[in-house]
Amino acid sequence: MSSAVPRDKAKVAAASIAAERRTPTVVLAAGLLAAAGFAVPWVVGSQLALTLMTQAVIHAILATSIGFMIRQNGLTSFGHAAFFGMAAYLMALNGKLDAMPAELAVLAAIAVPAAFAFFAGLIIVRLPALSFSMLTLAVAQSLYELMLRWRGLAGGDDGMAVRLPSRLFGIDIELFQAPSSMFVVSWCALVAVIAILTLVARSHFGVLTVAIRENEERARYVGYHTLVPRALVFALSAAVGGLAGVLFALYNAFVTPGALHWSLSGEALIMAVIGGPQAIWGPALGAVIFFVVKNAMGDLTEHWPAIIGAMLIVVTVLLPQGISGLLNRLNRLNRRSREAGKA
Amino acid sequence: MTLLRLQSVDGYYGGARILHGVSLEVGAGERVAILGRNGVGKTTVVNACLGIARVRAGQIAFQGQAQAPIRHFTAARAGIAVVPQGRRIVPGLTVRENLALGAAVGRSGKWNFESVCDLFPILRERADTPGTAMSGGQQQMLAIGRALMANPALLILDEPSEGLAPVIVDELAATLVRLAGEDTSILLIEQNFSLVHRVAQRYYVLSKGAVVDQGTVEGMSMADLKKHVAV
Amino acid sequence: WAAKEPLKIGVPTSLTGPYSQLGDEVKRAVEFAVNEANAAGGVDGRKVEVRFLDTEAKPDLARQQAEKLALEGYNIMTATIASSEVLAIGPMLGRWNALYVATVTKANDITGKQCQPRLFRVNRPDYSDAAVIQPWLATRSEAKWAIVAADYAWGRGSGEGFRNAAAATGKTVVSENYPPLGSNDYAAFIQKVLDSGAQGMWVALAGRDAITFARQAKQFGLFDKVTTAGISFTTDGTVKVLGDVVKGINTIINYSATLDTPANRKFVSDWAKAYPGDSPTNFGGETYIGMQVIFQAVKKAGSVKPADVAKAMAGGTFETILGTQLMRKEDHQLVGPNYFGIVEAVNGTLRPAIKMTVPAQTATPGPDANCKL
Amino acid sequence: MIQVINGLVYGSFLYVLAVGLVLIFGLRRVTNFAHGSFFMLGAYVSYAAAAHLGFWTGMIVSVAALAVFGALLDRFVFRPLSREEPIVTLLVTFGLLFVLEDAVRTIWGKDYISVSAPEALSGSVTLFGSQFPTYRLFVIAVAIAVALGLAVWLRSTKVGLYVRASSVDPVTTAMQGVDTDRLSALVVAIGTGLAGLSGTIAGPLMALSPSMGGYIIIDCFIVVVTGGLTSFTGAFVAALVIGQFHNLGLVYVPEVASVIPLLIMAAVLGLRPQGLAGPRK
Amino acid sequence: MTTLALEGIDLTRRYGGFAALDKVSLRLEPGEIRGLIGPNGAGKSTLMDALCGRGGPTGGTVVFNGRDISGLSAQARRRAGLARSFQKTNIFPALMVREQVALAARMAETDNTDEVLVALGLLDLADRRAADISYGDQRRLDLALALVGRPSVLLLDEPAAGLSINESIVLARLLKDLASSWNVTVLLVEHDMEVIFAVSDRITVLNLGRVLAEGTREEIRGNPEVVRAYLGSSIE
Ligand SMILES: Nc1ncnc2c1ncn2[C@@H]1O[C@H](COP(=O)(O)OP(=O)(O)OP(=O)(O)O)[C@@H](O)[C@H]1O
Ligand SMILES: Nc1ncnc2c1ncn2[C@@H]1O[C@H](COP(=O)(O)OP(=O)(O)OP(=O)(O)O)[C@@H](O)[C@H]1O
Ligand SMILES: [Mg+2]
Ligand SMILES: [Mg+2]
Repeated sequence: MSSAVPRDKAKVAAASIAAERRTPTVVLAAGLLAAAGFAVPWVVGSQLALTLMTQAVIHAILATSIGFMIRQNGLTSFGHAAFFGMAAYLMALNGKLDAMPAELAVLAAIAVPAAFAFFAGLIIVRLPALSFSMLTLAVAQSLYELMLRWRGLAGGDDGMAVRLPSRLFGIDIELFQAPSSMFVVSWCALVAVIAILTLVARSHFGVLTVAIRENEERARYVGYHTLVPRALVFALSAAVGGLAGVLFALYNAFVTPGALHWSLSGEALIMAVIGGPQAIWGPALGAVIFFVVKNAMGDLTEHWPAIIGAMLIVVTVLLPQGISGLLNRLNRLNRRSREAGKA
Repeated sequence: MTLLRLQSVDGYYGGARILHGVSLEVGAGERVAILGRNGVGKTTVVNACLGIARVRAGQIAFQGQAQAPIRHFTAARAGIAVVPQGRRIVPGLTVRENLALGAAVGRSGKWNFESVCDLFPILRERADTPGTAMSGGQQQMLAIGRALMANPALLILDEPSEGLAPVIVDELAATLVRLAGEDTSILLIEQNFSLVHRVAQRYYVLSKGAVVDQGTVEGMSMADLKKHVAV
Repeated sequence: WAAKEPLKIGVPTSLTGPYSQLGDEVKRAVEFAVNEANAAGGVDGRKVEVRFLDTEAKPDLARQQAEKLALEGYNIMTATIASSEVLAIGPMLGRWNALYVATVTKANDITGKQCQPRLFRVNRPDYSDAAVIQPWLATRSEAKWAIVAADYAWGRGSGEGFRNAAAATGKTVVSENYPPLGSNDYAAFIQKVLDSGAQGMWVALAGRDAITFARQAKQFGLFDKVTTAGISFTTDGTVKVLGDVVKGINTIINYSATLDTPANRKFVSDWAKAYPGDSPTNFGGETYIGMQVIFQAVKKAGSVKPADVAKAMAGGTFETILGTQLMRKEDHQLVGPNYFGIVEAVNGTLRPAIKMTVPAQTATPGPDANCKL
Repeated sequence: MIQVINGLVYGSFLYVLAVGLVLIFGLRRVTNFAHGSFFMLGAYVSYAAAAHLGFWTGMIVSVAALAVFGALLDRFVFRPLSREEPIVTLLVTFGLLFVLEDAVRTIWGKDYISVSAPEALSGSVTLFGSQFPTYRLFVIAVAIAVALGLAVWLRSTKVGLYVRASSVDPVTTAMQGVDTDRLSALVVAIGTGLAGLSGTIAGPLMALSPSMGGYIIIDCFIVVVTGGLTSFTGAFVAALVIGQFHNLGLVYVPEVASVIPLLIMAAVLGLRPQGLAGPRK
Repeated sequence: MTTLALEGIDLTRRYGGFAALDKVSLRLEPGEIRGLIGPNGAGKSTLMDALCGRGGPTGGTVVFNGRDISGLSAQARRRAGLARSFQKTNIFPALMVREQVALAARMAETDNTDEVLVALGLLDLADRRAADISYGDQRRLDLALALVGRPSVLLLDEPAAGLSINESIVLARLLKDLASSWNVTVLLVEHDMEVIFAVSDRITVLNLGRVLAEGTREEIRGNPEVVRAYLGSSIE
């Protein structure tokens, strides 16, 4: 096999350079976006708007974690609130029991859901897609029931307050609870999550997991273990969900079993899909849009469910690839017409 | 009467144009071949007839009737049966059920479960095993058998010799010729020149989605055909 | 009335979801009170404005919506459906500079362990319901009782209350059942009660659970075999749905339109004018009491600032449709009477009718020791 | 023993609802979260119709109305989306759920509604020495009838073969001359019709409310998944098993009863990833 | 004697009562190209499955470079250097052609992605989604996934099926090249006799799950039993 033609070699080289140029671009873009977040509280004066935006961003992180699972594993979690709520409850329980410093609790609240997802994943990622979904739901609902019944420690359906020290990571705790500063914190977290997941998706690991999603059997016959990478994706996704839960607990200083309920998982899933999980940033966009629309509709009429539902139907029928799919298509069209213009 | 006529057909997958003004036809009792290298659009011609590839310009007519729009089942109902490339055996159904599915259009004729199994005895032997548990070549027999079950007026075969042992290919060649004698026309897409040579009367050559050559096979030697077609 | 700052009342309540029917009941009462006040020239010369936001009875959402209302200036709030929602809102009231008056939520903690400077309650808490079981049970002859109560804090609490009352009056509890919230099939529990040989049954199920249970219990002939009593089981709402199925069932009544006092008669007849053919439900009545307390406190304070209103509220006495009542300083619980009754036809319609009044000092025992204000 | 029959009643009821889900999932690969709302809609439609026409006609009206609704749904939503990822259609069904709940709430109000059993079935019979409502036996009978009907239809008719073929490979099935679009509309219509049927039989058992679908849909999906997603026999067995354990759980271990169906599902999938009767990969 | 590249001993596989493979033994020398032919359903693909660890339980032993690998998983066998292609195209539809070949290369010591793409004529399709290329091209992609990373033993299940004549000739030449320049050992299943006779050093004939014959191409061509059961009359 030594007959490679020189012309081919040039093509080969050009392609590999293009691939390498991307990493710094992602980091740079993320930096700029994060910086832009700092300006927002100055521009947006209203506390009301800021608190809504903060909540929207926290939901966006949760939606991103679900979307990442869909994209890399082809599996849909119906119970992602489990990780969100698990993290929030870990923060709350630690506040009550004083088991470890709050900083450590934050890390644990991200690591524990991840570890849990990893080991559960080793068993359940092999299942048919819908069965996987139902099992995630089962896990989340069991946790929900547990917290609902655990009156002694977790306050049952009345929920529990999250007691926090006055400083966290050297930052005044008030800042995590004031909308203007918490918005910046959550925003930076969201940008960082998207940047990291983008890099992961472009890495060898990212391609491998997509390959496994596409054809698990063949991945084994080209020499890969297929279980561990899929469980790792699940774990990574759970960690991101846990991060959202941590931010939620910090901001609200209160958790209830609702943080584990399937309606939260469902809502986050809706956000992810209308955003379009094929792009890493799609679900976050979907989350913000969904959150804002739902809020606005809720203000206007008590028939908001019907309006949201109808919009959901129309949007998905018209844009099955989600909003990010639409934007990508427009982008491609644009580029093609520019190229055509040049030629 | 022409059973199948394509007139200046442009075929697309999504936005990608694959066929560029393809025209061809198959008359009653004819045996026609389409030749061409990999990726030139042979399967796309079939897929256009099946409504899998979209026809944006030109016209496809079955039995003299122009068809628009073409749905997946249109061709079958017009008496056209297809042995698709890659076989497409329906998982979860047994061999017998896969064959029964082929008879869905309900045209009567000489082909039924028994006669198909006489042609490929292995199908009778394994009638109750799942179709996809058969070996590659056995599945090819099943795909051909399923198409015959429709008692078609036109049988389109997309690389039917793939995966078949040479002896079976011999039998297939004989069967196809016989079929044409019994009023079933044949449109054969093949890489196996020996089969084309034995079966086809006429041929079309496809290149980059367009018909670049056509002619008659009769009277040519195998070597001539190869040289002439030069694919 | 352009001169004075309006009184803006925020109502984060359940407009959709499983509790939306209750949300409707409280909403009508709030609207009735607001219209009535505005028609009479406002409260203290102030126009009353009200804004409803949907909480779907989810605590997290209730908190978000309450925050939104407070930030939009509707910072005197009331009439949320679930106790857990109120408990989620309570700790934030100071930060939002808001005030909240609970009208239908019964968890003890609201004026107990989790009481807050800006949190008030006008309706009967669970411990009050427990306190009226005993006087009633003492009048009964059935010796063996079964309990069927919803499996969450409220139901469990009510079960415990009944157990204590039974012990105090020398009855035995032969079967205790706690079906999960939202069960679809109660046959198993019904069968257990039937098999237990109980002569009486205490039911603490609400809303959909109550209706499903009642319907199935009737099919199994349970109500014919045992004397049934309960709390929240036969409310005005469920009786309307179930009709004859629950005729003759005994029940604790926190408020009833059948209460025969001048103030209540006026309220009921005004209500019938505003909503022809209708009479206020128990939740409607309780919410109206909350509105009366808010209005009077605003008048007394001469201000709509939550801090001033709260000051006027704590320790004040208020004229309500249940009589003159004290808002206790110690735990912000309004001290009022409680009732026991039976489902029967009143003027041709079936409804829970008061048969026994438990006076305020028995019905609302002393302030909760857990509350430190 | 009476408790076992009670479990059977709940299982039967779950089966009638879940098997509709299996049909729709099998053919369209749609995870139909709106199925619970169809059930709810079915209950309301039959309630409304029964007020004028009686229980039995109400049942027919409800089944027919839901079937028509299903056919339209298939034509205008599922078919255009049939080439997209299943998750996309799932989202549409979410939307539908919102719309239907709100529509029913607007039309019939937020109040709970309670429906009586038809005259002929409102009595009770004596079973193993206890009184047992006749209506509950009727529920079991309906489930058996549905199970038998479906088994005969799918296993021994031509249309049944097409349905099975189309559920794994619609394109190839269509290539054989089967109008798979009409076939899907038919199957989805039967699926939603069954939801209407189960809504009707639920009327006298439980309170009608716009959110009643939400209480049942999860149990329903558990049945489908445990049974093996596309298997009708699997759904039958799973529904009966889950109905039974659910009921026994309520009697003996009420604290964990609500998670028993989840545990059964987890246990079954742990041992057999493809479900009770799912096809081996 | 040098160690064999690959040896299968008494390989057996049953489906119910039916033996798809019945005590088949096979010995491949390093660098050898072995043709494997036989009627449809003879057990050729099943034999490959048994060698590379696919499908249900198998009786018998597989020895690879002197090491018993019978207990190893499919991915471990591939990493040891035993690669295969599939009769039913088995690729990653949503990945780009280059992307998936590179992915397969990552697992092996040498990354010869571009070399393989060029050799199989896939370079022009490198940036297309695998789902969007023609069947014949997909067949070659499947082959590329097996070839990349320089495995030492290749199990190829009808690699020429679906290829046009010219491509088949290129393929045959490529296999010859591989065997001589990398010292790759190839077990080749084909129904295209031109390819088989052009490249095989020796040929094994399977029938009804057993070895019917083994020998050089001349011996096989001259074996009347093989001609009757498999080749038929048209092979010149
Ligand atoms: N689903 C698809 N989407 C986009 N392009 C496609 C699709 N299927 C095939 N193509 C492209 O269309 C062209 C023609 O493909 P087609 O399958 O018709 O070739 P063919 O002549 O049948 O080749 P082969 O001999 O390999 O079967 C090819 O260039 C292929 O890349
Ligand atoms: N899962 C299975 N269940 C039952 N029989 C099977 C199964 N898999 C394969 N077989 C049978 O085993 C036999 C050997 O099949 P195999 O695929 O090895 O044949 P082959 O020699 O590769 O044939 P071909 O040349 O047609 O590809 C065939 O008769 C086939 O039907
Ligand atoms: Mg082709
Ligand atoms: Mg084979």
